[in-house]
Formats: sequence, C-alpha cells, structure tokens
Amino acid sequence: MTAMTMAQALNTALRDALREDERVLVFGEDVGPLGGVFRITDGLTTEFGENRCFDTPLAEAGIVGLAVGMAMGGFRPVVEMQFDAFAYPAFEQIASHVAKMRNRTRGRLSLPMVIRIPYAGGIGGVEHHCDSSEAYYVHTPGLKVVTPATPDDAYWLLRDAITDPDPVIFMEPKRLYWSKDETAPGDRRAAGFGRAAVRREGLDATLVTYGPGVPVALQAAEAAAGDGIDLEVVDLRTLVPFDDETVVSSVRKTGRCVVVQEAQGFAGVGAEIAARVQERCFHSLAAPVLRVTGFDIPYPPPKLERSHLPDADRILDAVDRLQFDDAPDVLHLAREAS
Amino acid sequence: MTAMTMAQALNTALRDALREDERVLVFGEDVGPLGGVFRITDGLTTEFGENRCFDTPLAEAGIVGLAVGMAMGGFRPVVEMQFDAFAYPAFEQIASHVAKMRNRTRGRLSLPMVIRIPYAGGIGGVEHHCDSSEAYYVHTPGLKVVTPATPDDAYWLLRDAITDPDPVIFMEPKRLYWSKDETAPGDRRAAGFGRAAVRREGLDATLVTYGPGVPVALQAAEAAAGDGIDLEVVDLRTLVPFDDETVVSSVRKTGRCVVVQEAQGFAGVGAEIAARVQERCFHSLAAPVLRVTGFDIPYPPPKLERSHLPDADRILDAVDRLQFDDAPDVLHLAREAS
Amino acid sequence: MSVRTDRQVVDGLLPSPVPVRFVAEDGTAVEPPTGYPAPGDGQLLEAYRRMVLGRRFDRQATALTKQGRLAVYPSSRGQEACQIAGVLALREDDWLFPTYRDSVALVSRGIDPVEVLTLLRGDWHCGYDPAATRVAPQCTPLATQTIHAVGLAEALRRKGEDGVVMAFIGDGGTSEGDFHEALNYAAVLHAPVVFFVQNNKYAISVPLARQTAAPALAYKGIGYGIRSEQVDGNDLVATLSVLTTAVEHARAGEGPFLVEAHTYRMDAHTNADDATRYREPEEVERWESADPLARLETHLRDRGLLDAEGIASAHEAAEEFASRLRDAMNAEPETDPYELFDHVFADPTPQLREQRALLASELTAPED
Amino acid sequence: MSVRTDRQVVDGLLPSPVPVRFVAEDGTAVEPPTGYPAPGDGQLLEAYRRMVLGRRFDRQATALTKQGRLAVYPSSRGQEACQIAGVLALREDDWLFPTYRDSVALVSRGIDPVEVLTLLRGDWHCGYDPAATRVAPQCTPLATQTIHAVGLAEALRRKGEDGVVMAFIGDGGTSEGDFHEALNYAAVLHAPVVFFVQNNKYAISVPLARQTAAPALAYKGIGYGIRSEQVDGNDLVATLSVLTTAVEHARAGEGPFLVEAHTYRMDAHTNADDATRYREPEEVERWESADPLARLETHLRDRGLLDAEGIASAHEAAEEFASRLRDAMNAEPETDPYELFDHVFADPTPQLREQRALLASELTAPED
Ligand SMILES: Cc1ncc(C[n+]2csc(CCOP(=O)(O)OP(=O)(O)O)c2C)c(N)n1
Ligand SMILES: Cc1ncc(C[n+]2csc(CCOP(=O)(O)OP(=O)(O)O)c2C)c(N)n1
Ligand SMILES: [Mg+2]
Ligand SMILES: [Mg+2]
Repeated sequence: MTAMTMAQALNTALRDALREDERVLVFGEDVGPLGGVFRITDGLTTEFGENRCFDTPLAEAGIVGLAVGMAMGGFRPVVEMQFDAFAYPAFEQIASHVAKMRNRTRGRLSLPMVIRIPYAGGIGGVEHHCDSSEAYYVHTPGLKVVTPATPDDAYWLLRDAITDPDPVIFMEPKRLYWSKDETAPGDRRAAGFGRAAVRREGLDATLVTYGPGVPVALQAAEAAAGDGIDLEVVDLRTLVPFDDETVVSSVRKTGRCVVVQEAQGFAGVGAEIAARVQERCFHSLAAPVLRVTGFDIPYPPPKLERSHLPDADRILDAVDRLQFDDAPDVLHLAREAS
Repeated sequence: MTAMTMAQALNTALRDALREDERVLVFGEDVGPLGGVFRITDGLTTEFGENRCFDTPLAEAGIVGLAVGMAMGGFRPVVEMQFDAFAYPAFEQIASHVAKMRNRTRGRLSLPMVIRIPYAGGIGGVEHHCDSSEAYYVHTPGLKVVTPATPDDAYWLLRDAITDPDPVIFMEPKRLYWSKDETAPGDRRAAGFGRAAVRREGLDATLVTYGPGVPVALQAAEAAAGDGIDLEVVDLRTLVPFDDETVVSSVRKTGRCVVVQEAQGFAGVGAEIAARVQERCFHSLAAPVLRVTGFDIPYPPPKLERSHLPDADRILDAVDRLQFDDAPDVLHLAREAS
Repeated sequence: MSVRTDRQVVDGLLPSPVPVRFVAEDGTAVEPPTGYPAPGDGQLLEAYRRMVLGRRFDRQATALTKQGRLAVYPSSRGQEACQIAGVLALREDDWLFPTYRDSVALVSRGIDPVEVLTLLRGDWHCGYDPAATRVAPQCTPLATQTIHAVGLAEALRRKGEDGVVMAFIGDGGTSEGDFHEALNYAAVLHAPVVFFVQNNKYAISVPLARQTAAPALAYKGIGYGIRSEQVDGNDLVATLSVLTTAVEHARAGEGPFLVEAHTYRMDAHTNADDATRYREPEEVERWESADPLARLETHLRDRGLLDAEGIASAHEAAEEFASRLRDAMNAEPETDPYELFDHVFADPTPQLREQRALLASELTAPED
Repeated sequence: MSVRTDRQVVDGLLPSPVPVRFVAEDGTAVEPPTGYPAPGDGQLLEAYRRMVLGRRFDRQATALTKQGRLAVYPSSRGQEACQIAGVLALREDDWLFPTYRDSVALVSRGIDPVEVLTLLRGDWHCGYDPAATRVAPQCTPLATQTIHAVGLAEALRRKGEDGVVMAFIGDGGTSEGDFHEALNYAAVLHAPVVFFVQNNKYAISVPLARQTAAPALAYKGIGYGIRSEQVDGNDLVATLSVLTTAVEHARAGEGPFLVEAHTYRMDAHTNADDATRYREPEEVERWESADPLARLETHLRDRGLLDAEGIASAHEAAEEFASRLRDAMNAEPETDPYELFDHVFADPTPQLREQRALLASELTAPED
C-alpha cells in the first residue's frame, strides 16, 4: 500500500500493462518524451522505447483511426486525447467505427482499445479545455464508458479497460489527477466494470454521481451529517455498463435521490440516471429525483468556473428540497412564477 | 392551402427564404444540380443560380466551417449534411465553434446559420444512414435543435430557423419526407420555437414525443382509444428551447406519461424529458414516467429495423404498465428476476 | 537553420505529367513508360478473365436491385481495370481496405459473392470474415478506412511481416480530412500502404472540377513526402504495372505510395441515383469508347494471346458464376432479431439483456 | 479522356527549393530572389519598431504569468518577423484569423493589449470586437480557423469587396484534417485567402520530423492547385516581401496562396511547459544566433537606415507600452457571473433563465 495520486496510479497502470502484454501500445500527442501534458505517460518512452510509447502527428481522427487499424492487426492501443474538446475531431471515427466494428463484422473483429480523455474542469483552464463530454459517448451504442474517482479505481479500471475485448472510453476527471489515496497496484481490490461503489452509507437520501462529482458529493454528505441528515453516496465508476442494482437498492432504502453531475444538465448522464431511478423506484420515492449539474452554457472561464460547478452548497440546497417535511417544493413554485 | 409532402414543404421554405433574403445561401454535398439525395433542394440552383445554391467539395467539417466563415461575413448559410452519420466529421466545428461563437465573442459575433440533417430510420437504409443523433446536439449548449413532424411545421420551423439569429440544428425525420398534409406556406400558422403542440387531446396519459415519433404516437393513441384509453399526444417541435409549460400542464392533467423516442434510449432526449417531467410533476404522477425508445444498439439493417423501432404496440405495452389498476409493474419484476 | 529541398527528391515524389499508359484506347500498344515493367502474359490473361467475370457480376447485382433482392448496389462498371488490377497486385496475405464501390474487387479476391452482397442485401454486417480474407469491411463513411489501413500496415510492419495494405478510395473521398491524416501518418510512420484513388470523375453528382483544383490528385503525395503516380485507369496493363510497382515499393520498406487511376463510372452512383440530372449522355458515350474490357480484349487478341475460344470460355465462366449467384440470392437470407444484441459487445451489458427480454416479450406476445 | 499536367503549371505552384531570403543571419544582404520585390525602407523601419514593441509585449506577458495576472501565455519570442510581416502585409480592411500564439500580431494590428489578453487572463471571451477589428477570435482548436478564413474570404468576394483574409497556423496544425479541407475549399472556390504557416519546428514537444515527411510544408500547396512559397521566417524582409506578394495575388483574384515561414519558438510552448524535456539547449542557442530582430537591426544599421537614436526611441516606446500594460493588468478584471447566461443565445431560453435564477438564489443566499 502506497499513497499515490490518481496521475501516478494511471501512470503505473500503463506501465504495468506495457510490461505484462507486449501488444499494448501507448500513443497520442506529446505522450512520448514529454510524458503528456498531464504527465500521465511520464517515463514510458524511456522505459519501453519509442516503439511502445510514441508521439503521433497532430490529428485526433488520425490517432483513433490508427488505433482502429492497429487493433485490427492484433495490438491493444491505449491512446490519449489531450483534452476533452480535442477529441471532437475524432468523433466520426469513434461513433462510426470504434463503436460499431464488432457489430459490423458480426463479432469477427473486435477492437480492444482504450481512448483516454482527460475531462471536466475545476483547474482554471481556458476555453475548450474543460468540457464534460461523457454524455456523447454513453449515448453511442458499442462504447464502454468508464470514469474513476479515486487513484485505486484509476489503476484498476484502466487495467481492466486495457484487457477488455471491447473499446473503452476512459474519462479522467482532470482536477482529481492530484488527489491522493492509499492504493495497492498489483493487489486486486477494486471491483470490475458495471459495479458502482457505495462511497458512504446513509439512510436519508442517496447522492448518485461519478468522476469529478464524487469528492463534492462526499463533502456535501459530511456537511449534511452536521445537520443530522444522513446521505448515502454512490460512485457509478462505469457509466456503460450501468449498475442499476446498486443504485436501485440504495434509493429503495433511502427513498430520496439527488443526481450530481458536473456536465451541463440537459440530456446529460444525470438525466439518464434520474429517468432510470424513477422508473425503477417510483413507489419508494418520497420526492422527485433531483439533479444538480453544471449549467447549459459553454464551460466558463477560470474566473467564473466556481459559479458553474456543482458544489456542496448546491447539492445541499437540492437535498433541502427533497421534501422531508412534505411541504411543496419552493423552487418549483418560484420557477412557475418566473 | 395545398397538400404538400414534408419534402415539398422544406423545398418551398428554402425557395421562399432564398427569394426574400439575398443573404441566404444553400450549400452542401449534391445539393446543386442533383437537388440533394432526398431532393430537398430540387430546382434551387436552376432558379437562383450557382451562386446561391451550390455543391461543395466532399468534406463535412469543411461545409460547416465554411458556413461559420460566411456567417461571420454577413451571409445566412443553410447547409445540408447528407445523412445523420455523415455530420459526425463536422462535430468539432459544431461543438467548438458553431455552438460557442456568440459566447466566445461576448455576443459580438452571431452565427445565423442552419445545419439541416436528415435523421432517423424507417426507410430501409444501410449502415450509417439511419442514426438518430439529436441527443448529441441538444446536449451541446449554444445550439437550438428543431425537428418537425408535419409538413406545415417543416415549412415554418425552417423559415424561422433561417431568420433566427443563432445557429439551428434542423433535424429532418427522413421517413416523414413523403408524408403529406394540408399546408399554407406564406400564411402564418405554425407556432415559433419553444412551443410544443398538443397533437391530440386526451385525459388518461400523455405521450411526449417529437419528429419520427409523432405519427407512431398518434397511431398508438388511436388504437388505445379503441380500448377506452384516452391518450394525449404532445409533439415537442423544438428540443432546444424546450417547452416545459405544455408538457407539464398536460402531465398534470393526465397524471401519467410515456416518452416516445426513436433513438437509442440511454442518455437520449427521452431521458431528459422523463427527468424533467418527474421533477416538475412528481405529485401529479400516478406512475413512473416510462420511456419507449430504440434499443442501445447500432441502428439495425433494413431486414431488422422493424424489431428496433418503437411502434404503436410497444407504446401500448408501456401505457398498459402505467398502473391504471395500482398493481405492481410486471416488467419491473421480470427485470429484477432476470 | 535553413532547409534546402533537393530537386531530385522532389522529382522522385511527383507523378508523371501524363498518366502512365501501355495500351491506347483502340487496344494498340503505346511507347512503354520507363520505370514500370510490363506484366506477364499469363497475368494479363488472368486479368482478362476476371474482368469479364467482374463485369458480369456487376450487371447481375444491378439486376438484383430491380428484383428487390438487393437494397442498393453501387456499380463499378467501367472501373474493372482498377478493381482487378488492385487485387492482382496484392498477395493473398496482403490486406485490402475497400469502399462500398469495390464489390467486384472483393469477388475477384475470392470472397463468396453472396457474402460480398450481405450488407447491400439488407443485413447489418459485412458478410465475410475480415481476418480470414484479409479484407476490411466495405467502408461507407468516406476516407475513414484509409487511416485504418495505415494502422494495419503499421501493425504488419511491427510484427515483422512483409505484408502490404492497399486502401481504395474515390476522387470525392480525397477531399475529406481523414484522407489527409492518413497520408501524413503513413509517411511519418513509413507504413507499407498503397493508397489507390479510383478517380471516376464524380462523387455522386459532383464532378471532379468542383472537387479539386489540383493538376491531378496524384500531386497530393509530395505534400506528405509520398511517392505518387497517375495512371490511365482504363488500361489494365498500365494500372497493374503501376500498382505492382507501388506494392513492391511498400513491401521493400520504402514507405507508402499514392496511385491515382483516371477512370469513369459508367452507371449512376447507385441504382437509386439518376445520373441524367448532372451529366450529358455524350460524355458517357465518349467513355464507352475507352472501355477497359474491350481495350484489353483487343490488345490481347492483337498480340495473339487471346482467341475467340478464350473469349467464349471467359464469358461462359462468368455466366455460370452469375447464374449461381442468382440462385443463391433467391433464398431469403435468415436474420435473427435477437442477434441484434449479440455483437454490440463481447458480452451484452445488463441493459442490453433487459432490452432483449423486452423484444422477446413483444415477439412472443399473442396477437390481439 | 486523359489529362496532361503542364510542367509550367506545376512549376508555378511549387515553392522555391530554398526558402526565400533577402538578408542572411548576420544581417548582410544576399542575392535578392526573383519575383519578390523588396519592401520599402519606410516599411522596414516601421517593421523594426513593431518588432521591438512586439518582443517587449511578449516578455511582459510572460512576466505577467509569473505574477499570476495571466492564466497562461504562449510566447512567440523568435517569431516576431512572422507576426509583424503578417500584419504589415494586410490592409486595415483585410481580415486576420490568428491562433493562440499570435498575440504579438494582434497588438501590432492595433488592438488594445488588455483586450488581446482577455482570454488568457481568465475571462471567457476574446476581448476585442472581431467585426470592428477584422480579427477573428484567437483560435485554439487547431486548424479549425483556416476553414472559417476561407468562408470569410468567400463572403468578401461575393460582396464584391477586394479584401483578403490571412489565416495563421502552426506546423503541427497542418496535420489536422481541417487544414486539408480549408486548402481544398479555398482552391475550388478561388477564395482570396492566404494561409500563413509559422513553422516554428515544434508542436508542443513534437518536432517537425515527427509531424511530416514532406520536403517542406509548402509542398502541400500543389496538391490543391494552390501557389506556394517557403520563406526564411526569421528574415523580416523576405517574409514581408513574400506575404505581400501572396496578399496581392489573392486580392487580384488569382486565388489562394500558401506561405510557409521557417522560424523557431525560442521559449517553451507556454509558461506551463517544460521545453527541456524534449529539446537540447544547444539547439535553442543555435537559433539565438538567427534572431529576427537582431538581424533586421543589423541590416538596417548597415544600410544606414537606423542609428542608435532610432533604436533607443523604438525601445523607449516599447517600455512605455509595457509599463502601461502592467498598470492596466494590475486591476482585477470585472467578471459578472450572470453574464454567463447572456451570450449563449441572442435571447436566453426559458431553461437558461431558470438556471440564472438558481444561481441568483445561491449568490444571494445568506451565509450560514
Ligand atoms: C463522410 C461521408 N460523407 C458523405 C457520404 C455520402 N456519400 C456516399 S458516396 C458519396 C460520393 C463519394 O464519391 P467518391 O469518393 O468519388 O467515390 P465513388 O462513389 O465515385 O466511387 C457520398 C457523398 C459518406 N458516405 N460519407
Ligand atoms: C484539435 C486540437 N488538438 C490538440 C490541441 C492541443 N494543442 C494546443 S497547441 C498544440 C500544438 C500546436 O502546434 P503548432 O500547430 O505547431 O503551433 P505552435 O504551438 O507551435 O505555434 C496542441 C497539440 C488543440 N489545441 N487542438
Ligand atoms: Mg468518384
Ligand atoms: Mg509549431
């Protein structure tokens, strides 16, 4: 057990995967000698050589398309998109090929490849550097979508993504790169794909979240505990496949649910979660499933991101509106008046 | 009043817009002499000359990017993406520029442009020709997203899209191109953006849908009427902006809601609708908001699309599960058992 | 600090100013080009038989659309010299990345024609086994396959195999950004890939002049440091010779190669297209007189390599092939709706299992 | 049926085999190139003053990052000849499409430096008025601006204006698909646009040799039918001469032009980058001796156009500029959180109004 940042955990996962399986390759923009702009691939070219970890020309459709061809040829590419918005040039390759190759070939070709995407904000980045793009991928059938919230998960989910027979979009919440916890790579602990984790147990309401939302939700739960409200926090870990079981059993227990997501709200992953929860837990719900999300605006600049990002206060406001006292929802009334 | 197909209505809208405003331009792949693969631009080059309606080289990012530049230069481009999946190469241009230019320039530059996208299936198209991609656009702040279900709406919504000061993604449900109704271009009738239409009034439950889902929902409502169930059908018309008012007042009245969407379900527009409805109508709901959608699979081939597409039967099955009799939901029980 | 580009390097990358040719429209040999060896007689005869069969297959497929047996078919009539030369230039263990228009090449590669037509028949998958045949699924999103081809070529190179990859693409497809990225990646990686542009003068309705202002598409190669050539794509002898050279170049580790073949799409874009909307019948007629099959036939007859009997037997084989295909296509293909859920992932997610159960409940519900 | 490419046409599109130069590293004049007129003395002096000021601005901006006044700054030190020549080649009513690295050009264009730095300071918008300044917002998604530039050039052409558009792009950016599409669209539309590649040898950490295998980036033009040239980008005289020729070419309706300038990024990619990870100090030192500003200074002195006084006054003006900038940047910019909702659309949707109300309830809530 060592204390590791998420960045170190990811780096270690890549290193271990490169060591264990010679079919694994790492490539992308600046992932070679520089070690990536976030240093996630730091030292890999030195240790494994340019053949295993290398820089490509600057073209994201090219990176993903090259990975498709190399996966068809028997390799297991792990590619990096430098920032969320810079994966968009690869969208056609991802939606029309990465997601569909197995299906288009009736299962004869599989694409064991991982597309790593640092995403979301909170790091004072300028425009185009802080998009939350997970909803685009989860809505595309054929992609697994994974997002760790802890270093331990970062390590194991990335290892699992690399051995998975199918393409995985691996979303890294960039402001958690420097978060630390005890982790023990090599000593299997984290659960596999499709299993959510209850990060905190509670009885009064469930906060369902993922990636960058997890520490914020935990912080809100701590604060709520001070007010005598006992919140359960569920970290989804993998968005596709989705762990209905853990979410549903938590909400059936608590009877109330708030979904927390950093991305702009409209038709985001949080909408899917809210829709599923009320479909499955309707008779257990004492209040509507509420969502706490970013606003439906382009990601704001450093000076204003605090106004945009869901924080503990915004979550607690939503928790307050969960009608513990059976009064009508004030914000809804306000909305209707406006 | 003339009987017009949706294709004719769209063609007439383009023609009238070209005639009335010389800043309007139409371009894209094969929209010139051929008139587009769906003939939506038929005759425009002949009538207005190559300067106003023209073919571009084959590159979708190029088409959209060119439109951005021309809109910056004072024109009002209306561009065609040949099929849904062939808009994906333009995704970066759409997400990072079309959607954000007004914001990035603090309102100093606006992009009055329309991107027409024939979408969805039901026409026996081969792979990549029948994607439902509306969720990608509605989740991108800065885009208006519009989708007509009738020829009359097709005409007026397209006219409104062209005069709108902001970029509009205009999604055309391609299997409705040949549907006909009475319409009177020139004689203002259809409502503007942000207004849903109640296509059928009913008291027992509300079907909320849009685009290709509308005729199917109406068909289901007719069938249900035979069984004594009176369904209201709401056609959203514009997904962004969203008409909460009409949807909410319908569901408050009926107390039950089924969302119908052709696209794959996970994190689709239907998830947003379900999430909003339960947020706003929780205390009026007698049953969970259910969703009837396509499956989370790549769009299936001609021989199997009937299995995939939501049809009246699938809608009626969902209506049956709206717990009119207060019994537990059978499919939910089955799901849990599986 | 400064660069100097060597005139010789530059000239080595530029294509010939006139498309390479061995045989004129009327079948007579022209002065042979330097640097491109003439294919052997046996290979030319084999090419002839394949072109006859390819054309017959193509006609049959078009006929099948009229009978509703195919959802759609993009004909390559007039492009047979390209289709067959592309295949003949490759070894069996080389890879081919075709587009939707390259069914004739696939048939010539030895893939069962029913498999080749699977997708066009209305099924959701490519029909054949790409790994076994070393043929990627026919690709519709334009130019996207070219970068896959580079990846696969790079994979071969890294595995120490001496296989080559050939990526087919149309003139219109060269305008897409992915083509640019593929050429650049291939050159920087020095991958053994041949880009083969069938310039058939139209992208659906859009003529070449609206697609590019380049002197010829083959002039794109130098911008990536890729050796390039242009060839008369209706001259089988020339196309085969240039493509063979290109494949050898790639196999020898000398990097990628770009070949532009000038040809013409005789039929409409697909059976659903109406070509009269955008081109004059006279233009089509002019190209009839440049027919690649007639040209090769005349050429081989003139050279005494082919006689009436040889011609007849090639046509017989083609007829037999077409009739077998007709029969095979008369049977309705079996499609299993439950299989829709089987190949999205190696193992269906719980969500897909639920959806499959929903479909099952619908399909097994009693009619009411 | 067949094409023939004219050697003359081809030669007219290819760049010179050696980058165009007027002045050597040591400031001495070289044999002047044919076809490119020497800029006037007055223009050169003006360029000199602007380069001095541009460099001072650049240093100041880098200093501001250390004081936390700027979130990030991508320096263009070493690229001043390109930045200034680009601006001087344009008329005021021409348009410029810059990247994130072209702040010096924008300052030279006359835009208030505080406005130029708005985005880098942590605000969400580009700061200046693009329509009034005829400068597009500085663009980060690589190469995407090149196609906007084509659109705007085409808009000018259609409106009968004789304006020209210059699109800046880096060496790395040329690998993106959008660059390819932009070149092709420009050529087919015959749009009055100049593509100006500042080849500073690195894309963050990736050196040119990993970016392209082309003899030079300027060889990309012929593949689109675009006239192209390469120039010593540290020679202001040459860069200004070639860009002026390119702009005149475009303005005269002769179509687009592609210019590659060979230069070098002296500093790291941005203040946040560590260039020692990927390049040797010796390389940077070698380029110090090719400094564009020193070269022009020596050249102008040698020619008697500039004396110590002129140099001093240029530096004084630059110091004054920098000190005003420092002062202006000391004030915290005002940012209004409610404005986040104002420019998503011309009129906020009901949903945005709701979200604004939610934020208001948060911001006005009593602290607890
Ligand atoms: C990305 C993309 N955009 C548009 C289309 C629609 N489309 C199919 S074929 C075609 C024309 C292609 O022309 P070309 O590359 O010359 O090939 P050809 O059909 O002539 O063989 C178009 C526009 C597509 N398949 N993919
Ligand atoms: C589409 C896209 N991908 C990646 C990036 C991240 N990025 C920013 S600058 C840069 C390097 C660009 O190099 P070059 O074009 O040579 O310009 P320079 O920075 O040297 O001026 C990269 C990779 C981006 N901004 N946009
Ligand atoms: Mg073609
Ligand atoms: Mg650079």
